[in-house]
Amino acid sequence: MSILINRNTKVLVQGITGRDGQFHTQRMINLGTKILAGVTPGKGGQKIKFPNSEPVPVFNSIYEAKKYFEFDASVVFVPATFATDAIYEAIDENISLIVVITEGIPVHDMIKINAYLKNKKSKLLGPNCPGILVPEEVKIGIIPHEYFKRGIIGVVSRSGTLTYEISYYISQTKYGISTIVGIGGDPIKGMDFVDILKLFNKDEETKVIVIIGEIGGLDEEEAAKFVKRNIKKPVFGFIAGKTAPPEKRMGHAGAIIEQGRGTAQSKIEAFISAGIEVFEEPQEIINLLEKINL
Amino acid sequence: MSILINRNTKVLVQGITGRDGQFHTQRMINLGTKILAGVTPGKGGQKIKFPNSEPVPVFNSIYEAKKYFEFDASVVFVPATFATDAIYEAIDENISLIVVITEGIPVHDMIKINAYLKNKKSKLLGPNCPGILVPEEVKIGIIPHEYFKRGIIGVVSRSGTLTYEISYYISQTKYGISTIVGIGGDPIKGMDFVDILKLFNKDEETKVIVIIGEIGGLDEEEAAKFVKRNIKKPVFGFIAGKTAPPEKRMGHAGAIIEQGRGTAQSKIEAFISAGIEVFEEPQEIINLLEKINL
Amino acid sequence: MKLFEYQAKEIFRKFNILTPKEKLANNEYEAIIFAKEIGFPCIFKAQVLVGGRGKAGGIKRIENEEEAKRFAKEMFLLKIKDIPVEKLLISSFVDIKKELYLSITIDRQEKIPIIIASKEGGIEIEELAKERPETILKINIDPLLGFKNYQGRNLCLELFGDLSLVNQFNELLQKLTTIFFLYELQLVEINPLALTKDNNFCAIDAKIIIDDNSLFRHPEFKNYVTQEIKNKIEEEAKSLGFSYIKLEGKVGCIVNGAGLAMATLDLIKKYGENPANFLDIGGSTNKERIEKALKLLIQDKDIKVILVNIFGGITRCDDVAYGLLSVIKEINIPIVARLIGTNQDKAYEILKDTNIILIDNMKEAIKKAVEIAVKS
Amino acid sequence: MKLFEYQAKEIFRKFNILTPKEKLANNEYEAIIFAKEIGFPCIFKAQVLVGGRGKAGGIKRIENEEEAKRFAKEMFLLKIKDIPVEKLLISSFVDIKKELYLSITIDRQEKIPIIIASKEGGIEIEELAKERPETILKINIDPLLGFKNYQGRNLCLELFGDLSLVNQFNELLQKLTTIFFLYELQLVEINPLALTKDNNFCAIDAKIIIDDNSLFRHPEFKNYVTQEIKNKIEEEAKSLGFSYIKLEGKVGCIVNGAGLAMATLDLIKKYGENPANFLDIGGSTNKERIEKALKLLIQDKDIKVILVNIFGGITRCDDVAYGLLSVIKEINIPIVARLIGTNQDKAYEILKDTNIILIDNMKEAIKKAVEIAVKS
Repeated sequence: MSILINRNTKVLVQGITGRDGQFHTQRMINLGTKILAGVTPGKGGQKIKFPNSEPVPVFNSIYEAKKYFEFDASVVFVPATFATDAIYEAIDENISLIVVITEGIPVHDMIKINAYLKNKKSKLLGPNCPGILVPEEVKIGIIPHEYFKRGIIGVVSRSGTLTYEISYYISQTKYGISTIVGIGGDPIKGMDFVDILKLFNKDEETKVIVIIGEIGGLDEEEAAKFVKRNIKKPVFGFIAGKTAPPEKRMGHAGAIIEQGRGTAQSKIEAFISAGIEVFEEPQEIINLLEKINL
Repeated sequence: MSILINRNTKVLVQGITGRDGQFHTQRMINLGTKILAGVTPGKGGQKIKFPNSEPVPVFNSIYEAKKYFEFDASVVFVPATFATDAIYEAIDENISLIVVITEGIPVHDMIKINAYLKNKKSKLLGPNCPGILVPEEVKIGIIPHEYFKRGIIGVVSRSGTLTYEISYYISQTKYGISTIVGIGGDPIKGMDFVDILKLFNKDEETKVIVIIGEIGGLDEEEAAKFVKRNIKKPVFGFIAGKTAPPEKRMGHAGAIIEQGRGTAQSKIEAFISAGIEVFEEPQEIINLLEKINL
Repeated sequence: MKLFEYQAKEIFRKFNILTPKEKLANNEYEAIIFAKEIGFPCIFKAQVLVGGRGKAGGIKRIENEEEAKRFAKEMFLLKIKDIPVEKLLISSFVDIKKELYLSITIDRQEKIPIIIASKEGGIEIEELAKERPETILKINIDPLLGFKNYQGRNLCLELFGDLSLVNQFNELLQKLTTIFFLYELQLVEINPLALTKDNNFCAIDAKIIIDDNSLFRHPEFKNYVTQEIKNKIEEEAKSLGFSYIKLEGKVGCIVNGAGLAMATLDLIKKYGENPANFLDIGGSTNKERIEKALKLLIQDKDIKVILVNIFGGITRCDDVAYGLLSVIKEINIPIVARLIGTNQDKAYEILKDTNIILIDNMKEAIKKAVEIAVKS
Repeated sequence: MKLFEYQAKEIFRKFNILTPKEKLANNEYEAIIFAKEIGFPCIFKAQVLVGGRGKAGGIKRIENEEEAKRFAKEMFLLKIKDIPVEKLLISSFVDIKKELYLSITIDRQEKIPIIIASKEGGIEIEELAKERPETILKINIDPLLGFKNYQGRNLCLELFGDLSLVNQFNELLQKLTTIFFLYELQLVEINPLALTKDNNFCAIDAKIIIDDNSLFRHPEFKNYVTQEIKNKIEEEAKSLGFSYIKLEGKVGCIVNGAGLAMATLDLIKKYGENPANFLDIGGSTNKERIEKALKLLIQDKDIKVILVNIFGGITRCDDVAYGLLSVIKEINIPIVARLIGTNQDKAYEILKDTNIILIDNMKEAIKKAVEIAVKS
């Protein structure tokens, strides 16, 4: 079993007619994701043709789309200026899982969305995240699925390409990957490391967990606490940003050492004290995995 | 067993130094209510002496009071201009039951408070309500306890003196009263009829339920639906305001027939169709109760 | 507190919601001058705070100066549901493509604000709700988050079938929601909301009701005129802090508590008379308030008997008795008093030598009062 | 975006938060005139966007005209952490009874705004957090409901022991919260917040950081000057939409993705050199952007080698290769390129006859780049 999604997950694409939305919809379909419909306000009524697939209908609103389909998840490719509204629409329409790819959503919007989510059924992944990939089965988002092999390692990460890099090495081992989850690079996001760790912990397919963290915030420290208390499976950890200067945003809005907090050092120490084996180079994960016996 | 409170309930009085707060604190103590402390910002540090009781300490904030005591409930006598803030303070300090006597709280405050309560542990009774009385045991609020006998009838009502009137007749029967709950006369309030009916339905002491409604809103109609579906105990109902002209507030902010909705007729019909026996005069309840065999 | 149309529209204009060009006339001469300024055709609208103004002749389309003169005179002499017309709003004629209904109010059951909209404007919403309920659309507004644009899109799709008007429609909804929350309204209503020939939304009419309980936060409304208080007794009752409503019968009532007061009125009716008023003197009352309540009631010349119904809890019966005692000589109509509860015995002692008819039982007291009224 | 002290204080004054009397001087002559206007003693405060301004001589108390002349000259010649002082804020002297710390920021872990306050003002909060963490008070602000007065009371009790200052303190907190939400801030800080001799709160210093992502909703800040962009390359990178940070080493880097870029820098350091920059060219990049990234980097004369590290997912390696190819002649420093993923083979084919050093493996590529830089 994968976590969060599987081949039966019925997916809606918000912002399907945009360049990125359309491109990645095609790629999701290629892997086998069930894309039932898309929404772009003002462009409803058309159908988008994708090779090797039924045409995907576009609606003006989720409300309209729901007259024809049920959805388990939506993926948001809407530009930052409109993404917050799209997220509220998905929450209010009771979409269970909302994956937000969009980068640049204001922080105040995210704190309000998180407060609003407290008595709602929806789970939010992202924003500014690459989404979820279950190798060789299904994906929601933009993770380049061609490079990853299915298996037993769960990967959770705050970044995109670094995750691909490390997952690429994992895929070269005999183990392969159960699910990759990118929680996103923003300071305020929906699901955190701990939320995903809980799922990996319960998932029977996942035997080993790899956490890919980076500077900024205390999410890795919280993850470490959770691992220490709750997780019996082997956990490996990587932290990016050891050389990052303070008070500078390292590409990700959330990757910043503020007021002396959120350093790589602090996170590495937290990992080590939680029994998480830390590796310093992406490639090292191969050796670490080869040493364990499952 | 009573509902909501009992003799062990530990009570905080918000606005204890005011005229009403002090007067009713004395009366609550007289019946046996455990009043542990009071709060009036700016008047902290003093102790108020009440005959036949330990002096009650006054604090500047619930936060301070909680350093010395634990509370199960608070009762709010704070004037309308400051009551909203007092309610938020009680919610944020995790007081389980908040009974608001104050009349005149703005409607917009109440809709925000209700939204805020959705992911909080507190239950709100009122505002503009007389509170809860468990005859011969305990009360929170202002119900004149001297006139009521303990027994097996649960009474829930939107008004004050009308409730006393009817409960006074009930107390003249052999049955007596398990708990009286006044949910308050405002259009937007905390707990509704249905919330209280659920508690009476589960309460073993309560064998019969009396609902005292009035014009305005659809709370009686909702109550009727709930009774029809869920309640096996005998239920009697009274509706005040049959002669009320439309679009006039009959004393209570919530007692108003608006746009043709909330008439006594509609409520009486709802009661009858739910199998609730409706009585037209307070005194009639005596005969009705004498007819039933328990 | 209900605002007049012209007051509500002043608020609309402050928030750049389009309204017709308008001027407020205080007399017929102003009306004629303003009509010429605004140009013909224009609309004369009587400023009264009751419904059914149109049917009562309170709205007239004015084609020329002659008509302006005639109707300016006529309309200032008009009474609508007993209320004299004291102000006329002179409003420019708007070329309308479509009339809609739009309002924001509070859903009591859900405890949240809702937007109500309909393709069918110009009809009273109560009527529409009865006749074509399927045309009424409702949208929940989160009380903490406010209106969201996607909700406006959904509404727009339902009302117009497409999104071509969505920007101006959402802008209007944003403004209305802002007004609703800022002034803590019970209702803001635009009926009809016009879609003009050039695709703008224009508020042809406007209704705003402010929650009285929130007025302490809105001193800007302190000096707003209102017509809600119809007569001197109601005005005086309000200034005394009593909850008083004038009714049409002969039995004057003084009761403590709104629920008990309503039940008392219901029983008066049941036993064959009509109550003259609703009067709740409140919870913790004293001698002086009873005196004032009595003095208030005797101003109503329709009253043939006064019924005092008190369940003494916080209210003490002896206080009430002293109040009755002190004004008894000024009152030359019969008083039936039923006092029960706190210090009941003292009260009966105080009143035993007066001509006040003392009856313990609520039902019997009411029957007695009705009997006196019927005979009178 | 960080605002200058004088800009932040303009916002404060707009919301009637008390500040010292102040004037902004653009040169030494203005400084002298304004000092005389404001009167002595006054304070000269260098307007720079870096911390530790006081220790670097950027804040001076001026006792008389003579001192004003001397320090006006001196301070405009000052550089604070390499940043020249271009503006001086001339600030009236405030008679202070007590110095406090007050700020509102966002708690990343709790995902809510928090008020941070301390009796100990004037010290940097990081230092205070280390030295006397027990003096730091925190209060959660509900993101949808905002600040509540009782929270201010609680804070007041902790800070002052009683509620004698609660009204002015709550008013200040209300205003700060309004500013925080209205301008969508990451931080608003008053340090020190002075309690004056006449019991008013006065913002002696002011710091405001606006969330860059929200700037599209705040055109009012569009033309605000900022000093955050230190040099031409950073400015150009920003205009190209690259995430670029100048560092102190010799190995120039072009990477797709922030995490991979950080990991690349970490490995350069691990293998014995320092990276010259952080440069994330983003996800779906094309030939032109690679060209621009290369042209940008070669402006940095410290760079001795360029390392290109691409994990091709959405980014296509052949696009990158074409980008490299088109500017290769303009670059006279060695390039080490590691291209893996989408269209990797095509990329290698494109670049095979160039002098770009192609290495498949990330670790080996980094080692090679470091080796070149060390030798240079």
